[in-house]
Amino acid sequence: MAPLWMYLAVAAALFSLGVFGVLSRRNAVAILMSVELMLNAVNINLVAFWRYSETGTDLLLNGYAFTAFVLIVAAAEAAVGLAIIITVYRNRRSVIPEQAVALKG
Amino acid sequence: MELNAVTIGFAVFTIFTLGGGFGVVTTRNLFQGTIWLMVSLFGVAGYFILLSAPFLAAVQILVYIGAIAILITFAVMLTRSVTRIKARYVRLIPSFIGSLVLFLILLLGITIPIFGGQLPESAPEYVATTRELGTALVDENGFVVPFMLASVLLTAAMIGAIFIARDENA
Amino acid sequence: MDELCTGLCRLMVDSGADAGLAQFLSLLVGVLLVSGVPLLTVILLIWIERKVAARIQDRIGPNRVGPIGLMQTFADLLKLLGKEDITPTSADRWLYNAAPLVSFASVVLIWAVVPFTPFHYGVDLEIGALFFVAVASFGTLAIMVAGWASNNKYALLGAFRVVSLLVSYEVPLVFALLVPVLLAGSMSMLDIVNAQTGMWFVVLSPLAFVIFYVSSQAETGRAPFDLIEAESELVAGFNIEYSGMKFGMFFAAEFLHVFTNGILMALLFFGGWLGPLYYESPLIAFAWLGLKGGVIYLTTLWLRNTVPRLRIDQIMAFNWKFLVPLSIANLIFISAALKVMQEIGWAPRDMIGAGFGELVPTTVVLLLINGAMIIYLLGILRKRGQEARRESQATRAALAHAAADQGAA
Amino acid sequence: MNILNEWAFVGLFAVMAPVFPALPIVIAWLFRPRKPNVLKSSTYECGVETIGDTWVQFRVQYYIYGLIFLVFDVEMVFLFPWAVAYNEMSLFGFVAGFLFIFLLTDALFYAWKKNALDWK
Repeated sequence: MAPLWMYLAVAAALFSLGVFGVLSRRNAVAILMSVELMLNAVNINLVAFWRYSETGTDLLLNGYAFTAFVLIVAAAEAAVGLAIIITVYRNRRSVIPEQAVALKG
Repeated sequence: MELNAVTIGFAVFTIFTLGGGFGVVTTRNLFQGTIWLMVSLFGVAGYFILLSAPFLAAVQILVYIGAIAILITFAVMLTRSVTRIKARYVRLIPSFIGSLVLFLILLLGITIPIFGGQLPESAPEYVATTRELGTALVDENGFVVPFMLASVLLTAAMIGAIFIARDENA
Repeated sequence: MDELCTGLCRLMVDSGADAGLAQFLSLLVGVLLVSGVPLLTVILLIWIERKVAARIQDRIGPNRVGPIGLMQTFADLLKLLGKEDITPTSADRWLYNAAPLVSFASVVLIWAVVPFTPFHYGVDLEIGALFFVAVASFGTLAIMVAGWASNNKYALLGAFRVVSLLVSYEVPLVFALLVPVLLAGSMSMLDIVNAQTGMWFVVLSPLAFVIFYVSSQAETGRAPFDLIEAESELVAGFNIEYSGMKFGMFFAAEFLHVFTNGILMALLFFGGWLGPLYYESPLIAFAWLGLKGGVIYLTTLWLRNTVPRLRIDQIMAFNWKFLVPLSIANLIFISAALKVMQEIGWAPRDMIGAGFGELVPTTVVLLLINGAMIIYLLGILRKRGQEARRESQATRAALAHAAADQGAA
Repeated sequence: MNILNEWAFVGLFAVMAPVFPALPIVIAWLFRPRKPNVLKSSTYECGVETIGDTWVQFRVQYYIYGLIFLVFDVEMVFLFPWAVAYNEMSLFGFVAGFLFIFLLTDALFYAWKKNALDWK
C-alpha cells in the first residue's frame, strides 16, 4: 500500500494544474474542464484521508459519502456551466469569458 | 518501496492522472482536451480502487466518461468556433508562476506536517462497503438531509440548465 | 477461476518459481481463460447471425465454406486481413486508431464479471452490476471519438445521433437494472443469481425485464433502433471512414455485445445457471446459462430481422415519454410493495436463501402490480396508436384532396 | 487485500482487452497492400472537396438529452447504494429514497411540459 503522502502529492499536482488552467486558458469550456480537474484533486484527497483515518464509529463513512456529494456537485456544475456557455455563445458568438460583460456594473 | 501490483498500479494511474491533466491545460483542440480530461479522470478512478473504494471508482467512470465527457463534447460542437481561436492563453506567465508557487506550498504542507502529527503510513484493515453507505444515506442520524438536498440540487440544476439552454426561437 | 489460480500458483511455487511471478502468471491464465469465452463465441456468433437472418429472409445463408458454412467467418477474416487499410489524411491518427480497440475492449471487459457457473467465474466484484454499466460507457465514448477523429461530416453526424440514442436508452436500462439489485440486495452477479433460487426475477417483475430487453436492444443499435447503420440516410454512420480490420472490430464488438446482453439478461432475470440438476456438475450449470442466454439472443435476432427502422424523433419520444417514466414507476411500485410486505412479514427480508414457499405471497402481489401496470400501459399505447392512425389518415385524405383539386384545374 | 486481488484481475483484464482486437489489426498491417493515393485517402463525403474542419449543423437538442441523461446518471450514485441496502432499511429509509426519485421525476416532468423532450 502506498503511503498517504504520495496520494496527497499527486492531488496537489493535479490541483495546481487545474488552477493553472483556470487562470490561463482563454476558452470558457477549457476553464470548466480545469475546474473539473480541481474537483477531482479534492476527491482524491477526501478518499485518501478517509481510507487512512482511524476508523472511529462516527467517521466511518464521512469521507466516502462526501466524495459522492462532491461528484454530484461537479456534475451539476458541468451541466449548468456548459448550458450558460452555450447560451452566451448563441447570443454573443464568443466563448471568451472576458467578453461576456453585459452584466458588469 | 517494493514492486507489486499496488505500486505498479499507482505509477500507471499517476501517469494517467497527471499526464491527462497536463493535456487538458495545454492542448489547443478542445475535443482532444476532453479526451485528455477523461484519461485524467480515469486515473483518478484507479486511485479510488487502490484506496479500496471500488464503488466510487465505478461511479466516477459512469458519471465522467459516460456522461460528462459526452456533454462537454456536445458543448464543444455547439460552440464550434472555439477550436479555431488562435491564442490559447491569457496571462500565461503570471498564472504559471502562481500555480507553481501554490504547488510548492501544498507540497511543503504535505511533506513537513507542521499542521499536525505525522501522516499515517498504513491504512486500517477494515473498509466500509456499499451497503453501509446505502444504510447511512437514509439514516436519520446519517446523511439523510444531504441526500435530500442532493436531489433538490440535481432537480434545480436540470430545470435551470434546460431553461437556459433551450432555444426559444427554434 | 479462483481455485484454478490457487492451485496453479501453488504448483509453480512448489516447483521453485518466484511467488510474485507465479501469482502474476496464474492471474494471466485466468484472464486468458475467461476472455477466451467471448472471443471464441464471437466467431460462432457471426455465423449464427448470418444464418438466422438468412432463414428469416427466406435465403440459405453461408453454406459453401466448410460444413454448413461454418468456416465462413474464417474466410471473412482472411479477406479482411488482406484488405487495404485506408486512413484519411485529415483524420486524427491516434484517436482514429484507438476507437475500434476501445469499442471492442469495452464489450470484452464486461465478461470479467460474468459468472459461468457457481464456481467458475473471473471475479465476483461487490459492484458487479454497476461494473458492466460503467464499462459500457467506454463504448459510447469510443463511438464519439470514432466519429470525430474521422473528420467526416457524415461520421460526426452519425456519431452524435448514435451517442444521444445510447445515452438516452441508458436511463431506462439502469432503472430496470436497479430492480434485480434491489430484490437481491446486492450488486454482485453471484448474489443476484443465488437470490433467484426461490423465484426468477422475471416472474417477480416482468416489466423490468421488458424494459431492460428493449433498452439493451437499443444499446446495441439493433432494429428497430438501428440508427447506427441507417445506410439510406447516413451512408454508414460513425464508421464510414473505417475500412479493413478496424471496421471489422466495430462489427465484431456489436455482434458480441448482443450476445453479452443475452447472457446478462439470463443472469439478471432468468436465474443464470439455475435449473434442474445444476448442482450436479458445473457443465450442466454452464449449459443452463448458455441455453437461456442463447434463447434470449435468438429472440433479439428475430426482432432485428422483422421490424422496420424508426425515425429518430419517434425513438427519442418513445424513450423519454414512455420508457423512462415507466421504468421509474416500476421501480417505485415494486420497492413500495416489497417494503410494505417486508414490514408486515409477508415477504422475506433476504431473497438469498429464501425458498419457493416463502416467496409465494411476494410473487402474487408483485405480479398483480405488474399486471395492472401492463394493462394500463396497453390502454395508453392503444389510444396513442389510434390517434396516430387518425392523424395519418387525415393527412392522406388532405393530400388526396389536394391532388384531386390540381387534376381538376 | 482480497479486494485488491480481485481488482488486479480486472486490471489485467483491462490491459489485455484492447490487445485482442489489436492483434488482428497488427497482423493485417503486416499483410495488407499499401497503395495510398491522394484521392483514396481523402475524406469520403459527396465527391466535392471537403472545406474546413468537420462541423455539422448542430442542434441544441443533443445537449438537452445529454443533460437529462447526466442528471439521471448522477442519481445512480445514490440509488445503487440505496437499492443494495434496501432489504435492511426501515420504512423511513424507503420513504427517503422514494422522495429522492420523486423529486427527480419532477424535473423530468418539467422538461416534458416545456417540450424539451421533443426532437425538433
